[in-house]
Amino acid sequence: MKESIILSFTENTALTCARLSKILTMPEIVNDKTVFTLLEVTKSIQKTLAERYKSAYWVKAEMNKLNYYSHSGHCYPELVEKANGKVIAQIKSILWKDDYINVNNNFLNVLKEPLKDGIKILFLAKISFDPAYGLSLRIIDIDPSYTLGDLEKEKQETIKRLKSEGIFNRNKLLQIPMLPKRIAIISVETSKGYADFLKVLETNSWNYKFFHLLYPSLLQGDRATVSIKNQLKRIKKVREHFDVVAIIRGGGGDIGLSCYNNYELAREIALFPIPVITGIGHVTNETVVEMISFSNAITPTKIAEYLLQKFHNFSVPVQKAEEKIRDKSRRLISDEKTKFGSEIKLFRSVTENILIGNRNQIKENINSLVQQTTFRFKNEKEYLRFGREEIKRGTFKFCAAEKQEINGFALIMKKDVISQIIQSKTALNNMEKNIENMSPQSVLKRGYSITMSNGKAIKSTENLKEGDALETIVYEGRIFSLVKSSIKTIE
Amino acid sequence: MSDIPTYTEAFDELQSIVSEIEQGEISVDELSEKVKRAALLIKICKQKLTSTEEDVDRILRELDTTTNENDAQQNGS
Amino acid sequence: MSDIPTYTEAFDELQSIVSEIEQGEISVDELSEKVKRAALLIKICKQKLTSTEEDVDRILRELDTTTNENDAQQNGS
Amino acid sequence: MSDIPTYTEAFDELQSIVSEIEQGEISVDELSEKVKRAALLIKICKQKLTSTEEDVDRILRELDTTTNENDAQQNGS
Amino acid sequence: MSDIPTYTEAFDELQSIVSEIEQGEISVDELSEKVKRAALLIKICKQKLTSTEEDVDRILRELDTTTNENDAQQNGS
Amino acid sequence: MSDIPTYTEAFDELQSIVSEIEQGEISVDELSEKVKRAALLIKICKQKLTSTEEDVDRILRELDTTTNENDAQQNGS
Amino acid sequence: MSDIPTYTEAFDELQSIVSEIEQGEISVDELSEKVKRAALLIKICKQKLTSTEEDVDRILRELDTTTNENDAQQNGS
Repeated sequence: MKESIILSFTENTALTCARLSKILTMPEIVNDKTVFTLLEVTKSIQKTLAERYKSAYWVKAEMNKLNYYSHSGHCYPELVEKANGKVIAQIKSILWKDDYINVNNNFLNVLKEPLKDGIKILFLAKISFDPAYGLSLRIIDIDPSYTLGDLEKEKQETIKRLKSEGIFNRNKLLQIPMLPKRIAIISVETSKGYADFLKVLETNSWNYKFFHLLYPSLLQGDRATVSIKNQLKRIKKVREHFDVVAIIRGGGGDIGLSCYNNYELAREIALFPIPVITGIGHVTNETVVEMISFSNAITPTKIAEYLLQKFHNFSVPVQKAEEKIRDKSRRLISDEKTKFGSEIKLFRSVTENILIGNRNQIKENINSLVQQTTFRFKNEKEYLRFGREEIKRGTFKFCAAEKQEINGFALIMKKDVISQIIQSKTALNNMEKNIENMSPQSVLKRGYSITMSNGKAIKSTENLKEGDALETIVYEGRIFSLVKSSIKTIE
Repeated sequence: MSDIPTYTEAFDELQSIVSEIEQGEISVDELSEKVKRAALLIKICKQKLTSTEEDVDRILRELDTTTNENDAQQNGS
Repeated sequence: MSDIPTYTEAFDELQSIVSEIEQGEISVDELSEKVKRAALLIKICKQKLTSTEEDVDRILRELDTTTNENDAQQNGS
Repeated sequence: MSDIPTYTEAFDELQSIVSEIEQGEISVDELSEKVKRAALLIKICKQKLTSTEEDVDRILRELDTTTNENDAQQNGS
Repeated sequence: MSDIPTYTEAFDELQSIVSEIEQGEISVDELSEKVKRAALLIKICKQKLTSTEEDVDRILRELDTTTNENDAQQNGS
Repeated sequence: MSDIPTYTEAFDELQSIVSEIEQGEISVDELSEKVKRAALLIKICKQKLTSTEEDVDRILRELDTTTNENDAQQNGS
Repeated sequence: MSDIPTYTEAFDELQSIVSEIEQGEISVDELSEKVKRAALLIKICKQKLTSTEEDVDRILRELDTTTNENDAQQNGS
């Protein structure tokens, strides 16, 4: 088995066999068989190999195990080559103490990682065969930049895989409780980071109280991956008690952090049911774990501050809320009191207004009443005075008219009586004149005379004879005579 | 004819005498008697008129005076 | 004719006398009597008028005085 | 005429008397009686007016005083 | 009229009385009665106004006092 | 009206009463009723305000003390 | 609200009360209730900040019962 491995390791099997036969030139013959001692053979192999592989070669391989022996300081790395997961080549190797120190320093410088198990290396080696120890590669130097690239590739692959599985952001998408006060700490009890973390948390001046429980774990180097995973598993079982997992590493320098690029670990963290925050404390490139963790802080102190900040983020609004409640509730009451007070003022003024309005109306009515009654009385009195005056005037006017009429009567009477008397007088005078005119005396005066016979006035010739005595009366006397003759003049 | 006739009687008689005389119904014989009568009647009438006039004058004068100063007599009416 | 006639009676009689006189319906005999009557009636009327006037004056004067101090008589009215 | 007429009755009667007098519809005989009546009516009216005025004055005066201290009478109204 | 009228009733009646008086629709005989009524109505109105005003004053005064010691009355409201 | 209204109801009603009064839509008769109602509302509001203020003050005072020594109640949270 | 809210609920509810009160959406009627509630919520929140309720022993016990397999690796660290 071992030989086959060795054979399979050689580049040219045919050539090797030929050389081997050359080396075995002095064999012992036993029972027709050429018999070599083991040493002869191995020496032959040694010689052949030494002749064949004179220089050192750059070889790339996976270093499964470093196999560092601390007491000797030498390493015996296990080198393999795999194809499709199967080991297709394998060889022992030796890294002497001095070389190891040298290489390891280079690694630490370049990779920030020590030389360790499970990395791919490009190494300068001489093929060595020792009859006692067999075939091995003596590693003279290892090129750290090759391994760096490989580690970077692994990291990228991890990222790619997580992304392709859709879990890269899984932990980030979790909700961290408002108060992440229950902390499962994955750290090393004696580490400075842990101490710093606790100091910041527990001596906070706001009296914020945290609950934390340490889950001790390796935090760097290859074994850290498993260790952390184990603790994560434990935490997962009691996750109800925790708000957050804090992976805290501090004071370890930047060495041995490639474990945080490990897919398994990264996956575990990505899928972890509660937020995982990391404070791994280094200055180099961010590891995958840091990328996918819920939150990453550069140092443990920063994690603590991050958590305290969360408390602040909670506490400050609560404080503000309290202040606002105080202010606003009192303000609300005082505003309401003001509003209420002004409403009451308004109430008073509007009621007073309406009352004043009504009072004025009443007053107007009273005034009107006084005025109207006064006016009315004045009018009535006026009329009574007028009536009195009218009576006086009317009666006097009437009396005066009557008097006038009566005086008129008197005048008429006087006039008519006088005129009647005058008329009567005139009439009498006229009659007197007539009578005077017609009296015999007046007639006689005008020359007429009356002739009488026997005391009677003669009007005709009848009954008158000659000689009858006649008496003729004239105005101034009487004439006595006798009739001589008479003549009748009227037929 | 002892009684003095009234003015009206006297005046009427007088008128009738005048009328008789005017119509010549009275003979010369009666005439002077009638004229005498008329003269009497005229006298009577004239006297009556005069006395009436005097009466009336007095009454009216009294009326004038009383109506102008009728306070005193007011009670006596 | 012992009674004093009323003003109206007096006035009416006066008017009829005046009318008679105007129309000359009164004989001279009656005349002075009528005039006398008329004068009396005139006097009566005038006195009545005067007294009425005086009455009215007095009443109204009394009214003035009573209404200015009419508290006592208020019940008697 | 034993009852005292109301102001309105008195006033109306007064008015009709005044109107009659103005239109000379009253005989002299009635006149002083009417005037006397009118005077009485005027007196009645004036008394009534005066007493009413006093009443009203008193009421309105009381109104001024009572409204300033009207608590006691508040129930009696 | 035994019930005390409301302010509105009283005020309306008052106004109609004033209006009647203004338009001379009230005789002197009724006048003092009406004025008396008006006075009563005015008194009622004024009392109502005064009492309302007092109510308001009392309420606002009570407000000042009760709010300083209002625990007892709190249940009674 | 047996239920005590809330502050908001009381205040709103008070405001509407004030507004009604302001717009002169209320007769004096209603006014005293409204004033009475307003008094009740005002009292309710005032009491509510006062009691609320006291409550709030007490609560906030309590808050001060408890938050300074809230260990005892810690389990109750 | 018989259940004590979690501090998260308390925080949220507190914020919403603050917001309500800030926006003046709380009436006087609700105020003391709201303030009381807010006080409770504040108390809950503050207590949460300064208290720890988790019990290490219990956690470890729970842990032991479930994880006996991984002791080996634990010690190797």
